[in-house]
Amino acid sequence: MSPLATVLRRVVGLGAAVLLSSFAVFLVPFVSPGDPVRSLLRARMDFGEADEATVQAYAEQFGLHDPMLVQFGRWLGRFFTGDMGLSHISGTPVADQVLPAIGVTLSLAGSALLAAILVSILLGVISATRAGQWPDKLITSITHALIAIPEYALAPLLVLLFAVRWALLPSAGYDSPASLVLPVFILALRPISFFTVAVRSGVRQALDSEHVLAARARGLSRTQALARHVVPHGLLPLWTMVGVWFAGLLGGSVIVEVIFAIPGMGRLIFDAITDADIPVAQGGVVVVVTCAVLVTGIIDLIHKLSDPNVRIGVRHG
Amino acid sequence: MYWVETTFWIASPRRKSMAKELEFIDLSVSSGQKLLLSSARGALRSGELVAVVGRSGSGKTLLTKAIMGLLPEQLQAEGQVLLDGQRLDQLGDKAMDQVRGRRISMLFQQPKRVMNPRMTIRAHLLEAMGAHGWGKARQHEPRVLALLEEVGLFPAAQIAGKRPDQLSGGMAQRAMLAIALAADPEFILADEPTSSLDSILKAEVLQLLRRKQQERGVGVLFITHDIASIQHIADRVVVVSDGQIVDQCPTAQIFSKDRHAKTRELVEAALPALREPRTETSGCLLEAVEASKNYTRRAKGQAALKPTSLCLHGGQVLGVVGRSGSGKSTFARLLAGLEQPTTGRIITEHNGGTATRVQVIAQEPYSSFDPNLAIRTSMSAAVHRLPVEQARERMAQAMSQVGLPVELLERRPGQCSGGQLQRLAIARALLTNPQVLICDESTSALDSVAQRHILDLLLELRDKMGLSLVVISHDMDVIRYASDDVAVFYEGELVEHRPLNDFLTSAEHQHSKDLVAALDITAAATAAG
Amino acid sequence: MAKRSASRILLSAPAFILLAVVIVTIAAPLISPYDPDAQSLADRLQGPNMVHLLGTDALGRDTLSRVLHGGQFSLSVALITTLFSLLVGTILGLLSALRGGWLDEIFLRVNDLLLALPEIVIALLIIAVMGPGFFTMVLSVGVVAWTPTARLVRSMAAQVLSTHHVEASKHVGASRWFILRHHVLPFVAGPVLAQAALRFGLLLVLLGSLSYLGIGVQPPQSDWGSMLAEAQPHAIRSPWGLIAPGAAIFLVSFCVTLLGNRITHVLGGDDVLDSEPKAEIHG
Amino acid sequence: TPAPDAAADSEARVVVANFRAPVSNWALESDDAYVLSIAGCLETLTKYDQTEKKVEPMLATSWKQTSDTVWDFELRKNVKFQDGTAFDAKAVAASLNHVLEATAPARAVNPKTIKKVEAVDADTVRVTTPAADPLLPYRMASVNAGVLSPAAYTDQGIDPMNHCTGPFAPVSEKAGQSLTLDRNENYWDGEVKLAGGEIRYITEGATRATQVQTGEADISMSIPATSLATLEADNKVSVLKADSPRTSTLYLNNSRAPFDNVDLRKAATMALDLPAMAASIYEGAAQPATGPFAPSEPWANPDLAVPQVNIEEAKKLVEASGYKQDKPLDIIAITERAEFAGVGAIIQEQFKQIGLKANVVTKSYGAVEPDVLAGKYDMILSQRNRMIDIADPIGFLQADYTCEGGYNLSHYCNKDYDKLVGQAQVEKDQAKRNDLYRQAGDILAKDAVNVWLVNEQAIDGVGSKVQGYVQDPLTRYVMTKDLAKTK
Ligand SMILES: Nc1ncnc2c1ncn2[C@@H]1O[C@H](COP(=O)(O)OP(=O)(O)OP(=O)(O)O)[C@@H](O)[C@H]1O
Ligand SMILES: Nc1ncnc2c1ncn2[C@@H]1O[C@H](COP(=O)(O)OP(=O)(O)OP(=O)(O)O)[C@@H](O)[C@H]1O
Ligand SMILES: [Mg+2]
Ligand SMILES: [Mg+2]
Repeated sequence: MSPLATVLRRVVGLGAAVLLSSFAVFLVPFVSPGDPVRSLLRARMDFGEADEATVQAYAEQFGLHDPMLVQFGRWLGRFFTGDMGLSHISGTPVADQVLPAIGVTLSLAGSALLAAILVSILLGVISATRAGQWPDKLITSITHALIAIPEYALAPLLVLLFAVRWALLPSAGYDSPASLVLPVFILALRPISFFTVAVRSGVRQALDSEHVLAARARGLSRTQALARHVVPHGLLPLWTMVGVWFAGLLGGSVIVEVIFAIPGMGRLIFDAITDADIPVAQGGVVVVVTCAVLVTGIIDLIHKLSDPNVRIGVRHG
Repeated sequence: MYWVETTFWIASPRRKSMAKELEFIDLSVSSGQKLLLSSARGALRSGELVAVVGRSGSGKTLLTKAIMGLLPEQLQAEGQVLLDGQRLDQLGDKAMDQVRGRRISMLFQQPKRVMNPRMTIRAHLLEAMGAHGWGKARQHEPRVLALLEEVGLFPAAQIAGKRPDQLSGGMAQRAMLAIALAADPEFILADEPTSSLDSILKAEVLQLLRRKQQERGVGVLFITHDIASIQHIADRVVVVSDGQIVDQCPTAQIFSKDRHAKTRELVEAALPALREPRTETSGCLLEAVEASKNYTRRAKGQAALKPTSLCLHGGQVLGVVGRSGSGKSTFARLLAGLEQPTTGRIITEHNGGTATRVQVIAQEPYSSFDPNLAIRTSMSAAVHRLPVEQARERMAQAMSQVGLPVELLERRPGQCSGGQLQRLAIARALLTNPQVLICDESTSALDSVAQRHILDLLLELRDKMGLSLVVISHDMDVIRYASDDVAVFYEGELVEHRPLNDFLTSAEHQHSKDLVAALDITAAATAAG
Repeated sequence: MAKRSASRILLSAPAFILLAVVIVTIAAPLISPYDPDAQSLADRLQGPNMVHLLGTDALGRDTLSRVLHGGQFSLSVALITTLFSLLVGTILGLLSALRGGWLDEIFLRVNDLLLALPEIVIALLIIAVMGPGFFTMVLSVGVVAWTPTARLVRSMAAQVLSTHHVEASKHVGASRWFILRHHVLPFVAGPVLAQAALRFGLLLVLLGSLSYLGIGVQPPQSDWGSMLAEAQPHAIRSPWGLIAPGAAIFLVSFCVTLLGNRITHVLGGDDVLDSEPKAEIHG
Repeated sequence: TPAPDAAADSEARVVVANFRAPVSNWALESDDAYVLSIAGCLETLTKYDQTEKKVEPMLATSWKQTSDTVWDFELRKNVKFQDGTAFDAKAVAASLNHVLEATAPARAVNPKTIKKVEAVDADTVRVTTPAADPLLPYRMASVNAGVLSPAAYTDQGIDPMNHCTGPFAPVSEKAGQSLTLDRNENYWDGEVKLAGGEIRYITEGATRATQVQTGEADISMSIPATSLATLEADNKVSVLKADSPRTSTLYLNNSRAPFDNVDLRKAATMALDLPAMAASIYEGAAQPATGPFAPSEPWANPDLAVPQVNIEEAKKLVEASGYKQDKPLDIIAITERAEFAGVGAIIQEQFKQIGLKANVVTKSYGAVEPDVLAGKYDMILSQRNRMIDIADPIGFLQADYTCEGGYNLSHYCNKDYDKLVGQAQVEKDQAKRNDLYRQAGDILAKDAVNVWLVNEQAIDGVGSKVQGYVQDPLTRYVMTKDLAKTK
């Protein structure tokens, strides 16, 4: 399939994804128990025993009592003119909430993945080149242990040690680079283990491949062959994973955002759904889905353009 | 016992300054307890081309890897490797790096697989010259171009910028040679560098290799399983069998009758026994009428097969040749009904309205059976609709038809040899009572001995059961050996279709002429035998 | 052969630990020292001691007993979710690979979408609609959890289906069922089983996170995740409340991952983690 | 306050970890007004003094009731908005009218309590109420009645930056994270000790507690009970507690069986060990409740005591009620308050002893609200603020317990009670009003309408460098001109 067709297919897929997911979010207040308008009012005013008139007036203001499809149509209409609507709680443009949040999450997920990539390249290469020896066994055990760690148990313990006991790092917040250390560490754990395994097996495969043997036969030393031929090849599976993980982390860091009081995307969507602030939830989900599809799409495309085997469409069978 | 006569070149006095010598003494390679190569000894001097022949799995590749010190970690080597008297096997990794590529370099079987798909030919060459790093490229550009031109790649500048997958097989093999020559080595170990090429390319590359070897005076160790291809270029021949060097002699002597049995076997397999092609006149069993195939979307691009008409008679052996990508397989798949023609049609119904049963035997014996299943299970695919007892009988029958014991059915593919698997594949095809067998490169993955056996089996089946065969091969020897009629494909087009003898003597199309000419390079063998 | 492989998998430390955990959890009502709900406000937030081996929680309930009982919930939800996603994933993956065409295309798009939508957000949507509880938890996680299995099954099935040997089988007249039964399923089963083990471990942690966020299991029921949430505020005074259920999740998840890895090894694979989805390269 | 001796640092800035994040684009009718008030930005005409328990002048120097429904407020003269514009009656009227016109008006300041606001002259604002309302000065102390410069009201909503009158001017905001403030050099009430500060929005209680412990925050508001013991053990942090006007309550559905029976309700009260509950779940950071009011409130009946556990008596009452249980009762514990799960567990255990079977079901408040308001439930654990925005319980007594009350979760109806509340509503004399409140409370207690479990406490954690912090249980005033910090 040509790159152009790939792009087109992605775009269509993206459109469908955005429509479907935003509609799914949109349905929530219509099918869940409780009055969404009261829920909105409660978010504005704690213990607001809003009377019926207020509920009516508020619903009126945002057209919340219109038929479901009318409401969705209205949202769609606005959406296609680039307007994600107004938050039902603050009355301000959704973009004003979503864009800073996605910025935060992008930087958080980005740093976590960057850290994970660096660490896992190191670990993966070590363990692939020492396959079967103790460094490999140790690293393999670590990678299997890392994915089993419940981050919601580890994070409080780390805060306890690093922030409370030793006062080395901030306990929460999102302002200084130091405040990123713990969240990034926690977020990076699981990717590290998956990436390390990917790098390890990629490098092992590359080590066994004939062109590396040929490179050695050409007179390249072990290290040269490793640096020039093995590692670049061994990292191929890693890049495809990074896309998926990036997509997953975009909205998937709710736990970390809650524990470290980080105003990111996961948290925003979580709160918006809880408070029935559907435009914000929709906007958030749409942005997350778009970013995720874009990231995986771009990686897919880069992969296609850069890997000759994929590009020329090696026939299998 | 054969060592006695071979000592003459091992023990030859060393010419210290001039003649370089690469020597291996009692070289053994083992995997755990298992000896894969035992006490091999031999030598190679510069300016000499020594062929190493032997059947598949006999240990030829291990020999080269052991010399280079590049055995996989799980294998252990013992013995001495001497380069001008220097023990290579005792050199450290660092010192060995100075030897590899610079003093001894290698050629491989599949050039595209052994080149880094992301690197240009230029980068490969620079790397081989030991010139990595920024800015070196420009400085070494003249040498890069000179090397490429030396191996006949024009225009060199353009080719240097290409990546392996942008080259044809022959070009890639030449590029590989350029890379091997880049650091001006004294010895080249060539591990079946031509086996993936069609006959024309093969002849070209062989001649090129021989020329370079003589011009530059390097020593070449040329590994192959095909004796015919080396008889004009090799100075000496070493025969390997089951991990042992069983015979070696000057090339001319290899054809004498009193050589080692293994040598005889190889020689015989290579000898194209000329048989009388049959001319069949029975009606068409399978017919292609203006059949064409285009794989591109909505048939916009180039057709893989242009409209082709051809008729296959009962009991006929049709040889199909053509270079890679010329549409041979496409044609076979159309005939077998595995693919629908884009235009035209394939007529399978002749005499009496019953459809002709067509079966295909694939190229790769190892991939035509599920590696996880016992052969019996895989085979039963053809008869699983029958009652168990009957199916069992049919399988036993088929096995005897291909000359294999039934016990083989209980094995897994990994436990069988390539030749056996190819027979099993034929047996499986026979279960469906085919009238036509299409063999798409069915023998090219096999060594020459196994290849010969399979071809004989096929011809025997033709005689006994009246099967029609379509033998597809890029190897003219195979075509000549087996076929009654020859069809030549060139760039998706059937350019020539005539009886074998006509074809050999009076081919019309230029490509056909090239094919016949390439055949001549090995033709003298007949006389020698 | 098969017997030896099975024993190589089952006669291993992780398998024994898991077996022990399962037995202990099932037998929790018999062996746990106390009623997990019995409160003793006077004995709250104790550290480990002879009376309460793992100490007590904020209501003076015995942590050990609660960990044992909590395991019933945690493990059964994770197990059901895993089985659910295994079943759904295998069927959909096979369908997609066998049928191909538009079905496959839809399959890929849905997968992309589910991959892009964070698991917790999807869980949240479902929970917002259905309210928290056992069934909701299984459903909300199950909705996404089948995708890795399905992708694996699809890609492996597609891989087998495109091999020469399947083409050969087809060519000599094998039925669809023959191919599915002899070529596809045996090829797919092992890796899928190994992946299921890995998924179980991951799901255990994920389900725990729902409970931790308060949208999973609801009191008076409790699982390891909700125990963690309850214990966290008291972490400084009584870290054992945090450590015990955290360690339980970790132990089970770790062992089951190792088990999956062992299966992968026996099958000749490299690492079970390799089976997690990578960005699909649509060729 | 902790460090009385050391000299205050005039360049110091404080960090306040607040439990609330603004969500309504600073709309003054919403709870966002609290954030602005805490920040020392937003000020009101009057101010409620917690220690004196009375309303005092703030932006208004005096006020008088010219008729039953008309009040005139005399504005302070030397006040300027932080942006330099004049503080006058027009700006005040505009601010108040803005809140009154809101679609979802504030609880204390809305068209039902205030008819109109107008500027009489430059320094006089006239407020008209629909009916006689002695509590108007209290309402004017509510944060929702805050005054901002006219420039704050923009098309895009409210922009508080530099538009207040208070000691601190907001200068920048990090969305969802914090609001930064600088000292108002021209504050009308004299010198401001701090150079500025930051309000951090940290909605997780445990995190707030940790932050004051690590010194990342100087003041952490609303410390959860679970973190109390830890903070108290830390000598770098002082913990301030005050009775909050919140009582955790087990609401009983008075409108349907079985709790339409007063005997059963009384039995429920007797079965529960409130002190144990306060000591365990609430970590001692709450007092067992004696009735609907906290004992420290002026209208509480000092004679009421914490109900004694009396299982025998309770069993008898259950018997007397004739209640035969065929299926367990449901106790709804709302998920918004984490401790209710534990409270529910305790109640479940203790009800068992008097033969009442109950199940705890946890649900989000939003999901159960319709059912609860419709009277379709048995028991719900919830918690109510008696003095919503104004330091007087009238709104609460009326909404929660009168027959027509808009938030009568218990579905309680008693004509005598309604009459008392009606009288209190128009009573101008505060002492008499308090007396009426007390009598009303007594009726509720006698009828055992609900089980009032514990009176919660407002707990603030304060770092050792902070000076001049006065805790406000209604969480309105934190950054004042007198707040200071040592080096
Ligand atoms: N890494 C290895 N581990 C174990 N056995 C090996 C390994 N590599 C090769 N062998 C075995 O060693 C024997 C010789 O192999 P080798 O590759 O040298 O054969 P060959 O003569 O080059 O055959 P071909 O013509 O097919 O290339 C074979 O039986 C092969 O199975
Ligand atoms: N399934 C397919 N899809 C797209 N293109 C194809 C397909 N099969 C073959 N082609 C193209 O059709 C042309 C003819 O291919 P074919 O396999 O028939 O060649 P061949 O003569 O068998 O070559 P070889 O000797 O390498 O086997 C080639 O250019 C090939 O790339
Ligand atoms: Mg070989
Ligand atoms: Mg072909």
